[in-house]
Amino acid sequence: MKVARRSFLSLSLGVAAGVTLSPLPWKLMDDISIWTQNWPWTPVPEDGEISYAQSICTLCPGGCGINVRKINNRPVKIEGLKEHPLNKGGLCPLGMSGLQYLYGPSRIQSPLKRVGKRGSGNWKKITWKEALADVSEKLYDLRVSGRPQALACIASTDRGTVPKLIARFLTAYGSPNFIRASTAFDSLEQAIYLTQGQQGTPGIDIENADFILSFGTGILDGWGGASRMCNLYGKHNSTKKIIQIEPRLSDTAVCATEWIGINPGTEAALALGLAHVIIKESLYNKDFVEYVSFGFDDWTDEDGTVHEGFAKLAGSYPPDKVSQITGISKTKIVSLARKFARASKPIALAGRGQGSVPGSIDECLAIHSLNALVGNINRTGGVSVIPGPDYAKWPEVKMDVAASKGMQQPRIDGAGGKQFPNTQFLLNRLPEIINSAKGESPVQALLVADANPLYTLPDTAATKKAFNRIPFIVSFSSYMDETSAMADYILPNHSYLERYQDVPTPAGLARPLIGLAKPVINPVYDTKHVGDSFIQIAKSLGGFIENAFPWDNYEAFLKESLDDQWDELNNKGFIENKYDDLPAPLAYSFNTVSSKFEFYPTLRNNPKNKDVDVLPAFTPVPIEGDFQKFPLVLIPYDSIRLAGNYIANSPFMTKTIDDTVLKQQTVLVEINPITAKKLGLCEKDKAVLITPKGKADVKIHLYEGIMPGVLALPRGLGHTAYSKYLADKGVNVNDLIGPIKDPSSGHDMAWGIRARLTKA
Amino acid sequence: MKEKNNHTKRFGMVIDLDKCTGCGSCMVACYAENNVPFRVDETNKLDSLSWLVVHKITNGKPYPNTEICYLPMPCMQCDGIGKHGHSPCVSVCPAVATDYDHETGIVSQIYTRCFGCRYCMAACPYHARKFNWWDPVWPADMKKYLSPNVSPRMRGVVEKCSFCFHRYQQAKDKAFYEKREELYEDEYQTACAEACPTGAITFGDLNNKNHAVYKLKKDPRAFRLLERLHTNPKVYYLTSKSWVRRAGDNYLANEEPGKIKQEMVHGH
Amino acid sequence: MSQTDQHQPVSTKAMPGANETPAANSTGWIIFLFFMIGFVGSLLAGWILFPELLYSKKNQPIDFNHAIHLDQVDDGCESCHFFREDGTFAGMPGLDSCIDCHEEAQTDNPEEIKFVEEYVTQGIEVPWLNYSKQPDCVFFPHSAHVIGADMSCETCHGDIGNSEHTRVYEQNKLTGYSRDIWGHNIARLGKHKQGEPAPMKMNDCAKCHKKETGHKGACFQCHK
Amino acid sequence: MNETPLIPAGVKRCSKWQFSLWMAAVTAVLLWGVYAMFLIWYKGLNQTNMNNAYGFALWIWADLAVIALGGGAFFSGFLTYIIGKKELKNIINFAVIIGFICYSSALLILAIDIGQPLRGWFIFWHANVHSMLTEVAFCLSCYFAVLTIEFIPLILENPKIDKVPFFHHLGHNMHGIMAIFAATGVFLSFFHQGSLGGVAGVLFGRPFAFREHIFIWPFTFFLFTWSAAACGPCFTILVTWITEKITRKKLVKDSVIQLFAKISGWMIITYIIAKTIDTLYWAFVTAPGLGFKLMDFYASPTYNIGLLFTEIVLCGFVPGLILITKRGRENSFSLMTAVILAVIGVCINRWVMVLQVMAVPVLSFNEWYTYMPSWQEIATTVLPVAYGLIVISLAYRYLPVFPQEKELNPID
Repeated sequence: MKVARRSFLSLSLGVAAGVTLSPLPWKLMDDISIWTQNWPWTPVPEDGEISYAQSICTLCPGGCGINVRKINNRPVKIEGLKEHPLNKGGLCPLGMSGLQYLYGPSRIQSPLKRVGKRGSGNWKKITWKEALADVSEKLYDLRVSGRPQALACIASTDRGTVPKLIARFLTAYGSPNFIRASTAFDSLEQAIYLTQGQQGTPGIDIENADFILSFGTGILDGWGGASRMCNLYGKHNSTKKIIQIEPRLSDTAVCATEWIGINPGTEAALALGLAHVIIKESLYNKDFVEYVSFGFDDWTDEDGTVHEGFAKLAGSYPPDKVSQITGISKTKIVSLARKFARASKPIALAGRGQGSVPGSIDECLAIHSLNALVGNINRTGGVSVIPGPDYAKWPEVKMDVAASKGMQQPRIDGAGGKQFPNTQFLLNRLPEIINSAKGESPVQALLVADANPLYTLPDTAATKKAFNRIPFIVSFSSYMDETSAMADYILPNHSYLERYQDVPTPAGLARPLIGLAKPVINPVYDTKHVGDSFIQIAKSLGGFIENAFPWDNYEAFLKESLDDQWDELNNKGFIENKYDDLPAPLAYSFNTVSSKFEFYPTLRNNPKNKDVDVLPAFTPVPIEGDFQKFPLVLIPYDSIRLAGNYIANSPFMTKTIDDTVLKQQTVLVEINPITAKKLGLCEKDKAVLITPKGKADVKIHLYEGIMPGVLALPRGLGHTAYSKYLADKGVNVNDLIGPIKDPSSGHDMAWGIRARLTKA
Repeated sequence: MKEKNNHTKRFGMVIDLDKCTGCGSCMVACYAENNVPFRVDETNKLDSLSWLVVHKITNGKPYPNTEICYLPMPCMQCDGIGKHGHSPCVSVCPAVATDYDHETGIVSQIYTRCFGCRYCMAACPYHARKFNWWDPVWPADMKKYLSPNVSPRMRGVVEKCSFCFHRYQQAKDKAFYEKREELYEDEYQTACAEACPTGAITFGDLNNKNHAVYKLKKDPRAFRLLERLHTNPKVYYLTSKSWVRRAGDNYLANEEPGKIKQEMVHGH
Repeated sequence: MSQTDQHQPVSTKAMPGANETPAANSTGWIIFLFFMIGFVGSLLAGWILFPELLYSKKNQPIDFNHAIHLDQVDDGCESCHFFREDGTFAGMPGLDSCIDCHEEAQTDNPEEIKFVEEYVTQGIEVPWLNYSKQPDCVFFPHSAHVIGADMSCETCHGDIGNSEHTRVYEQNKLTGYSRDIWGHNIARLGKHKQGEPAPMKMNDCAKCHKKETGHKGACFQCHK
Repeated sequence: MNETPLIPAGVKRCSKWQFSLWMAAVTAVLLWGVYAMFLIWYKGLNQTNMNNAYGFALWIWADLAVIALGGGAFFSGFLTYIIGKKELKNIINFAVIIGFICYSSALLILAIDIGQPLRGWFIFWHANVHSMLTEVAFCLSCYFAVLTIEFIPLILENPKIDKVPFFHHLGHNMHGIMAIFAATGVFLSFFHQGSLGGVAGVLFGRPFAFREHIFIWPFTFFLFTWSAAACGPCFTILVTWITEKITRKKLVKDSVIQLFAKISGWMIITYIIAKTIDTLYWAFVTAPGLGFKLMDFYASPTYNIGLLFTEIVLCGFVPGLILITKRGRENSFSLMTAVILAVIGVCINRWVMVLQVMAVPVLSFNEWYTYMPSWQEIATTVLPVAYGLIVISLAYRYLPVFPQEKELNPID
């Protein structure tokens, strides 16, 4: 036994010695070391050849150039295109995170058909053949039933070939109801149309202006192409003066030369007050006012009636009165008016934040009148009108009887009708019209392309109610957004990196610049270009509708539309017109009744609409709610780190949001410490925010940069659809704010709502 | 003393706070460039992975005299006391998972070496170092956009801004291929500098007279964060606001930011 | 010393009066024998069996003849393993490099026929096994070495250009690395043989860097 | 032949039943901690409430604290074997056991605390000699080995083990060379206790911890070593006292305790004077030079100036003064008060040197960082306490820990 034990010991010693002298322990130790460094769940991205593909970002209307870095043809990063005239290499966080939209968890990967209750999230995957056949059949039936006008289509824009193609489809089908979302540019466009008689997108030459008087416009919060404005700011921040007028210290106000707090909703009064000083001190551009303007002084019409002129209107807004209305000191008003009038290229800007709400036409006219007072119209560094893109002519749509009958019906949204003759689209009115219709909904089938009205329209509850009354909804979205979630069919579009799309001059840009978004990768999922979907539906509907689309696919249609510009666009990505193309100062004839710039917009004289004064007098824009019950005012604010439009935030953008904006699932409402103290609220306290439209759980963020009595919530949160990276975070301001109809345009002009805040 | 190598570079950054609008592009550019993961809830900023954080600082005055300044903070790539690379974090790492590259002045972080003791995080006064509290997850097909130039990190290790060092590696690759000794200024730029839509971020070799940062760091508006701790950051800031400058370091009531800097320069 | 101190008294105490001298002699041998069995056995296991167990063996999808190809091309290795214009190294050539000559089989070599039939005509890239693949955390610039330092491919990859058949690819079961990284000499002793691929662990890189540049280099020189 | 009892001869122990019940209770706590530990290893450090601002938290404090409290082991060894205070042989066994518990706990906590536990050995394999943590890791591991070696002979004295001749002799021989190990232990301890001081002191990015000139070296190192040597014995005395209370037996003679307490008292006094000098220089020269007023460091409700007062005056000067006076030592109430205060004092010191260092905002626009440990962190911090209780219980029951026990508690 003893021998056995010793032998065993000896054997062990031998083994130990042998093993030590063999590579085994040392090699094993090294391998274990390596093993602990290579966890299999840590991804190893594939390496390969680097290439770049250039395109235009279409996540917002800004139209920036992008450069997509690819490895073995696999996109790995989006960067700004250095050669692009707008962004010059820089890019906003939305554009920067574009690849998250390509591969993101909220992408729709194939055509879907709803099973189960609407909005329940139960879908069946179907083939494209089935999907197109089903949708065509439904549309065919509706048309056969004699009501083609009950088909409506909602899009985010009417500019570019895709919406034009859709509108063409509706025309051939027999429905006038192509409706697109409105923005602040629509009000500006209308103000320009009323005063100058010119149709087209407003061109605001920030590039060459030297003094920007912004009435709450978020020029650095995502307005007018975020990257373009940032680029300009970076280049000129020491030379251009920016005066930001709004009740909240926004990022634009942070960067502005001067921030002036104003009682919310009184911007028009300030504009008239400034006009008062400018006129009184004779600081206005006399050449412009005398030779090319109409309605500055009082005038007598053919009937001998004396009409009040703009000067007289402004005369009734002396600084002390305006000071009372706006809360801005008299001296500040006077000095601001002088600074504005004495600048060489001053621009007054209307439209709050990113401009997602059109706003009041009166306000817009009052502010635009300032531009006219200093004569900064239709010239470099001023405000001008950019005509739409010059597409090659398509063959005219031949309409059959059904179509022409349908096309003669009035638009469902009332735009262009007797009440609002100068307005093209009134999407904000659609929910109200559907909800108030007796019997069947006037919309029997709805197609939604590149839009998410169930999120972006004010008063979400009413919108949802209206959509529930529409029997057939088809979404063409690439993402499972709120509207797609409510649809019956989803015919998913390619993502913006997988498709061709022309990009017309971005809103606000003062010179024509068209771009072409090109596919930088083959479609990742089983999707189809929305243009192709429409063409194929048209073809299966047959007859005159089919004949209206003699193109094999969208690409052919696009090529024909762009005609001789195609090659240049396809190679370079964009075509830029230089400033030289702008009309010379004052050489421009206005298309108004008087052929002059009309301070007194004659076109506005609408006998059918007695609610409207022709001159833009200041009447406070009413907001919903009773002062007693709702002592505070809630305003929405825009942030460049939040996408509040139909494209929702990327996970990366949401990651950049401060914890003073969103904390876990709860949004923080900004409140001045003085107001908070009165309410007994402290930082991070839980509270309930109640407005006449709804209520929301919020947390308190004490912010010195907001006017006492005012609350602010960010736009772009509170999604209910998409993925868990976006849904159920904060509250959608549109749940809390309803639309207010502008009497003269019908647009939504709500800038806020009355509110009450109670500690939870 | 140690001037044998005149090729020594000190890559650094100058951030013009007067130009920063707080848009956050630099952050997103950084996430996208460096395979930074994201989580469902990113609102706890103290456990969020972000190599570059844009801080929002305020002068604290009541409405309407409130002022705000956005302050983007990447890793400061400290040269440390005496500028020998003894940055606060490098000397404390027990396993040489982080070191100071004397060729470029960049402080590295090697994830496969790091075992997660977090001593470097304790040492960094700028909170530039972040810990991977969770395993990274890229939902759906998002793994497909990962870049092979930066290795993804695993749970339990520290990560931080590398001044996009992989871009330097790539630029050098090209320079070797073209048989060049030197890089062009625009050849090696960080993702944040490139993305910044206002051009507030300038990047380059602080030792190279021809680079923009060389001049900018001498701008009278220039300062660095916590200079008094002798961390010697290679990230400079420009501001024309005195309160911002004051917020950049700690001062006793009677001290003037500019004067303190003078003493420091002469004193050391 | 401790053996006499401890064991002697113990044994006398445990077995009082026992005298085992002759047996102890043979016991000593037995004990030594056991030691040797353990020693030699584990040496053999450690040196021979262990490497066999540690690595799994795979064949390349196609048996590639480097020597034949090298004869046909003008630019040596770089004809197929070239640098891209951005300075990165293309590594294993893709089908597009091969297709010029091999759109159809040129010989009746079964490997070539297999290559054409299974890959070229179907447009599938060949899943070559890379003997020198470094882990994800490593940045290896070929340009710095081949162009900058004027090193030849053979220095690290051995005389692979004159090989007529592909080697068996050996993969470390624990780490997943190719055996070439550690080196075929399991003990990593001495210099690797001329013409054979050089080991490529971090220490090997550092050793060469120390010799050639005077210092091992900072982490970021080779890591990403 | 197998009748040898497990319990040492000549002493009385509680019933098996009573002992089992006690052990079951403590084991339950231990298992709770073990569960938390596995949770942390499996799911990662997201189970804690640490964050990027609070990289070091409860555990590192626990580490530093137990190492300081375990200082009784090396210091008693130093006094017994090197200075020649032979009387302390009567408490050194217990001091070694406490030290063993403390150091093994420290290593365990470190293994839980790191993000990649399986790579923990990189600290040795890829050591950075400039890092304080490397020095700490090496000395800690070596000293733990020494403590294990010091503990083994005691284990071998268990009657049942001692019966095996091999172990008997091994134990005997190990006792013979114990002085060498004690000296090694002292040497190692001086290093790692000092290095632990350096861990915070070298952080020049943390003005609260950073010390200049001689106040970083050798002062920080000296302060940590000295405070461990001063307060470690207090902890040994405290645990002895608790053991005596629980066992309802006198285990160590008063004279031994008195001697230990007296030495400790003088150590505390000298330490706290040095600490005061350090604090004054830091408050009036170092910190203002970096732009900080002293009160900037104590501007939080949690970390107010009372903490500094408590650490230096209440838990420094007070126990020191009590212990150096004969009357203070001999009154058991004041003795125990002083001992408890000293233990608290050193724990507070380690607490501020870890947690307050993290909490103090360095950038002017940062706020005070707060941190509340998660239950997993608390459970794993309680784990060593339960483990310590088990080891002490087992050691007391089965090993002749207190040489004077038989004499003081003769069995009738």
